[in-house]
Amino acid sequence: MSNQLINNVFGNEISSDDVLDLFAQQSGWEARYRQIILLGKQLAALPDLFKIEEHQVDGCESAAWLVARQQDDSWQFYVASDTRIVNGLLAIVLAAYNGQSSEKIQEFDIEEYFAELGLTKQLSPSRSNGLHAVVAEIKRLTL
Amino acid sequence: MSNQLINNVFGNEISSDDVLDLFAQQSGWEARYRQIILLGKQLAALPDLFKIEEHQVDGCESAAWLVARQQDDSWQFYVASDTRIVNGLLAIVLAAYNGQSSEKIQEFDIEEYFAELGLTKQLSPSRSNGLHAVVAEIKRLTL
Amino acid sequence: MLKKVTNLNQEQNNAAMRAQFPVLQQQANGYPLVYLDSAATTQKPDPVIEAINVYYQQDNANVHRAAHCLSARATQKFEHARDLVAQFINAPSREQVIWTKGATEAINLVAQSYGSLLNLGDEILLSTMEHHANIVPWQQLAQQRDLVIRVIPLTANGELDMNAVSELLTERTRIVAITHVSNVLGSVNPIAQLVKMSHQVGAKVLVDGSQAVAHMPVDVQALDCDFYVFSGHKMYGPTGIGVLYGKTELLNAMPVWQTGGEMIKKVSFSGTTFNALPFKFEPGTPNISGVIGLGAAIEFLTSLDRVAIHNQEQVLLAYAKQQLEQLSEITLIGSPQEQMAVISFVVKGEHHSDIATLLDQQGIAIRAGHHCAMPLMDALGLNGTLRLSFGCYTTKQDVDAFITALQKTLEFL
Amino acid sequence: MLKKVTNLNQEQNNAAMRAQFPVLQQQANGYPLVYLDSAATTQKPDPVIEAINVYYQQDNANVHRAAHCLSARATQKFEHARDLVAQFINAPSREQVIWTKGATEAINLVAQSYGSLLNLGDEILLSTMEHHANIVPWQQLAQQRDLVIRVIPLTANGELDMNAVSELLTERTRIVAITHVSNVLGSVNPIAQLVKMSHQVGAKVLVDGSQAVAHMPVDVQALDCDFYVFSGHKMYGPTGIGVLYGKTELLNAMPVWQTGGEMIKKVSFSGTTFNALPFKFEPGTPNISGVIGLGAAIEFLTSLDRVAIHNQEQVLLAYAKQQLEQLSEITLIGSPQEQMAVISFVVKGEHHSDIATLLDQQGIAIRAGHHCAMPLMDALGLNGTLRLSFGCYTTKQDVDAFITALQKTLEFL
Ligand SMILES: Cc1ncc(COP(=O)(O)O)c(C=O)c1O
Ligand SMILES: Cc1ncc(COP(=O)(O)O)c(C=O)c1O
Repeated sequence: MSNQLINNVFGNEISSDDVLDLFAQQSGWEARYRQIILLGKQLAALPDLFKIEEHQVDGCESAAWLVARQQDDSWQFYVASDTRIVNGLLAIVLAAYNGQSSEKIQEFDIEEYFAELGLTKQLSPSRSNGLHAVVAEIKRLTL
Repeated sequence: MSNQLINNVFGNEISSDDVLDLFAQQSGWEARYRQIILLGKQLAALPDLFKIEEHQVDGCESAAWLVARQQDDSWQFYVASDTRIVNGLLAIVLAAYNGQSSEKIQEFDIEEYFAELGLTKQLSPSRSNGLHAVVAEIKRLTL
Repeated sequence: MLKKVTNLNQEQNNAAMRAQFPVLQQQANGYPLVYLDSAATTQKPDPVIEAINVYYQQDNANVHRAAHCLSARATQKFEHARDLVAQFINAPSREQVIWTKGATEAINLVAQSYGSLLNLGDEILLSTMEHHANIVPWQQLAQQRDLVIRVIPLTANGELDMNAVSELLTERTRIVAITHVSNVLGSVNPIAQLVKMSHQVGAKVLVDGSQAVAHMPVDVQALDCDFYVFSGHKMYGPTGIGVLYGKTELLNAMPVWQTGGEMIKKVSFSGTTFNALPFKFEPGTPNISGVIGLGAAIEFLTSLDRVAIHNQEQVLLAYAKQQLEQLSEITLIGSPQEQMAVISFVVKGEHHSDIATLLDQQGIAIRAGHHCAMPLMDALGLNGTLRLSFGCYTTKQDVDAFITALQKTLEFL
Repeated sequence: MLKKVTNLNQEQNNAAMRAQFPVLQQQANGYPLVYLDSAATTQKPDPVIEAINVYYQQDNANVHRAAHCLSARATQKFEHARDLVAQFINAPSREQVIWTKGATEAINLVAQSYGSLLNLGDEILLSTMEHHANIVPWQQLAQQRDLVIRVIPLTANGELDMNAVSELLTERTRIVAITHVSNVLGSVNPIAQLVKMSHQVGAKVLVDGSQAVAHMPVDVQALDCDFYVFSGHKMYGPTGIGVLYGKTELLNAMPVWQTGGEMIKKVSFSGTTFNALPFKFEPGTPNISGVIGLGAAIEFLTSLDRVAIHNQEQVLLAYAKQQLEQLSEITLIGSPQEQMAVISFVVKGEHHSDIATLLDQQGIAIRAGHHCAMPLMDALGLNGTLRLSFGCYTTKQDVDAFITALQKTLEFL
C-alpha cells in the first residue's frame, strides 16, 4: 500500500448534490444501506501510517481516523473506519466538505443534508458510529 | 432532685388494661393526645445522674433515656425524654412492661396494644419519636 | 407541555398550579394536607412524573454507544437534559454539567477528587450555617490530609459575618465551601462578593445551591464560582439525581474519583486511560430516568413566570413571619435581610417535636429538629427548631391553616 | 399485584408476561421491536412503573426523622424495600443491605473503604472476564496503595481457569473480586468454591452479581461471600439504584466513605461521630423512588415462577445457539458448561457494528462492541462481539425474528 494520501472522489468528482440525487432514487433501508456501503467502497484507502492516535477520532465505538490538509483556500479530508457503513457515511460527509473553503464548510447545513438523505439518526450525537464526532472535528479544524 | 430511681406507677398501679380503658373513652386526636400528655406527667422523674450516653436510646430525634433493673423475676424500667408526647408514649409502654417477667415481656403483643389505642403510627420504626427504638431496646434487654 | 399561566387572578393561578401536583390533592390525618416541608424535598408536578413514565414505557434502554434505536432515543433525551441544566445555570458548556446522585455526592466528589490535590496546612473555609453535607466531607478530607478547617461565624440576625471573612481568608485558604441559601434560616449569602474575595487570595469556591435553585435565578458565570452543586429533588425533580457544575480547567485537572464503565477510554491490566468531560466523572449506568425527570423539572420551572413565583414566595414569607410574630410564645430564628422560602422558629417552653407531632395531627407537614445543621444549632444554643418552607405551590391558605393549627396546638399544650 | 400465571400454555404465558412490559409494545424502524439487550438493561414491568408513580403521586417526602405522616409513609415503604432485598438474597439481616446508585458505586465503595485497610504488597485477585466496573476501581486502589493485581485466566471455552486459581491465591491475597455471571460469555462462575478457596488463605470475596440476580436464585449465606453487589436496572427495576451486601463485621470495620447528612450521629466542628449500619454508608437524601421501584421489581420477580422462567431462558439460549451454529459465517464466543441468558458471537469478515446497525434497521436491538470488557476482548483477540441477551419476556419469536434478520443481513453484505 502506498504511503501517499490520495484525494477522494467525494467532494471533488462526486458532490453533495450528486449524493442527494443518488438517495432520492432509493427507498427502504435495504436500498439506502446498499448505496451507503457502495459509496464507502469508493473511499481512497488511508495509508496505515496515518492510522495513529493523533488522527483517531474519539467517541466512536468503532475506530475512525481523520486527516485534514489545506491547500490554498480549500480543504481535503482523508478518512477511514473499520466498518463498511461508517465508511459510507464518511464518504457522504466528504462529498459535502472536500475541496471547500473554511467558510463554505462552516456554512454548510450538514443536519439538513443528512435529513434530506433520510439519515438524520446516523448523524445524531447519541449514535455510537462516531459520525457526529468526525463532523465536529472537521468543523473545529476549519474554524 | 433525688438521685434515687423511683418506681413508676405504670405497670405497677396502672396496667395496660387501665390504659386501654382510658383510651376507649377518648375519640379524636385532641382527647387522645391530652390523655397521652397527662400520662407523661405522671412518669417518675429520672435523676440527671442517669441521663448519660450509656442509657440514651439511639434513633430518636429527641433525646430519650432508658434504665432497666431486674429484681428477682420481674423488671422495672425508668425512662425520660425531653418531649411531652414521647413521655406519654413511654408511660403507655411501661404500663405494659413494668413488674413483668422476661417471658411476659417477650410475649406481650405491643403492636396489637398500640393498635387498640389507635396509636399504631407512633410505634412505627418510620417515626422519629424513638418509641420503636425504646421498645426494641427493652425486648433486647429481656431476651 | 406547560403554558405560562397569565391573565388569571392570583387564586386561579394558585389553583392551576396546585392542580399539577398530585400529592397535594390528599387528606392527612383527616385534614387537607398542608405541605410546608419543601426544603426537605419539593413535590413533583405532573410533567415530571409523566416524563419518567414515558421514559420507562417507551424509551427505556442503556445510554451511549447505542447500536439500536431505543438506546439512541434514550441517549438523546438523556443528553438533552444536560443541555437544559447547562442553560438553566448558564454554564459556559454542557461538558461542565456532571450528573451525581445529589448535592451530597457532588460535594463528596469535589472533596475527594479536588481535595486530593491539597496538602498539609492548607485551609478550608466553611460557615457556621452549613448543612452536614457541606461540613463532614471536608472534615474527613482535613483529617486525611492534615488540613485546617476555619469557620465563618454568623451575625446576630443569622447572616454570614462578612467582617470576619477577610481575616479568615489567608494565603493558605484553598477552598471556600459555602451555601447559597441556608436551609434553616433562609439567609441568602453574598456569593459573588465572597467569590471575589476568595479569588483574591487564590482560593476556589464551592457553592451549595441546594436551597437556591428552586427559588432564584442562578448564573454560575455571574457568580464566577468554581463549583456549584444541587439536588434534583429539591427543585421539583426526581430523587437520586443531582448536579456538579465546575470550571473546565479545574475539572480537567482533577483526578478521577469513582471509576468503572463509561468513564474510560481504554482499559487493560497494564493500564487504563480515561474519557473526557463530563464522562470522566460518570462511571457506570447513570440514573437515566432521574436525569430525564430533572430535565422535565427544569422545563417546568422555566415555563413558569419565575419572577412572579419568587414574588409570591416572598409575600408568603413576610405574611407568615408577621403572623408568627403575633404569637407571644413564638421566637423567630434569624432575621436576615434577604431570606428565601424558609422560616425557623421555636416555641417557648415547648419541644419542637411535640409541636410538629400535634401539627401533623391537623394535617400540617412541617419539619422539626436540627435540619442536618447541628453546628448551627450549637451556635444558636438550640437543640432544634421548627421549620416551614415553601414551594411554587404554597398558598396563603396553607399559611393560614398552619397558623390556625399552631394556635390550636399552643392552646392545647 | 401480580399473580402466578399457571395453567396456561406457553404462548399464553408469554403473551401475559409481555403484556406487562409497555416498552415491548412498539415498532422500531417500522418493524415490531425485538429487544435482545437485557444484559445492558432490562425492561420494566407495569408494577414497577406504577410503584414509582404512586410514590410521586401520593407519598413523596424525604425519609427518616419523620415528624409528618407523608414522611412516615415514604420511610415505611423505603425501609420495607430493604427487607425485600434482604429476603431476596437471603441476607442475615436488613442492616447488611446498603443502597448505592448501582453495582459500579457499590464496588467503588468497597474498593475505597475496605481498600483503605490494605497495605503495600497486598494482592487483589480479579479475572480476565471482569466488567470494567470490577477492574478499574481496583486498579486505582492498587496505584494509590502499591498493591498487586493478579488475574485469573480463562479456559478455551470461556470459563475461569480454576487450576490457575490455587496458584494465584497467596497469603498476600486480601480481596478476590469476581463476577457471578460474565456479561459477555454468560459463563456462571463457581463462586461457592472460589469463596472456600479464598477464605482458606484469608482473602475476602466480592461477587459482582449484576448479571446473576435477574436470572438465578442468589443466596449470599450459601455462597458465603463477603460482599455481593448488583444494580436494580438489570433486574426489572429502576435506574440509579443498586445494592451492596456485606458481612456485618466487615461493614462495621470499614471506615465511612461518602459523608453528609443522615449518616451521622453528631456533627460539630470539633468532631463528628457516625450512625450505625446501614446508614453509615448512606449519606444524603437517597434515591427514594428508585428504592421503592426496586422493591416492586423484587415483588414482581418473586411473584413469578422463577424456575419456569429460568428454564425458558435456558431453552431459548440453547435454541438460539443451535440456530446460530447453522450459519457458517457465525462463530460463537465461549462455550461454558453453565451459561446464563447471554450469547456472544462474531461474523466472519464483518464488523460487529455493521451487523448491529443493519439489525437495528429491522427492529432488532442487540449490542455490539466490547461490552465494557476490553481485557476480555484482548484475551480473545477480538475488537468486539455481537451480544444477544434475554429477559423473562423473551420469546422464541424474538429469537426467530433475530435469526431471520441476521440471515437477511448476511445475504445483504
Ligand atoms: C458484570 C457487570 N458488572 C458491573 C456492571 C455495572 O453495572 P452498572 O453500570 O449498573 O453500575 C455491569 C453492567 O453494565 C455488568 O454487566
Ligand atoms: C443546604 C443543603 N445542602 C445540602 C443538602 C443535601 O442534599 P441531598 O440530601 O439532596 O444530597 C441539603 C438538603 O438536605 C441542603 O438543604
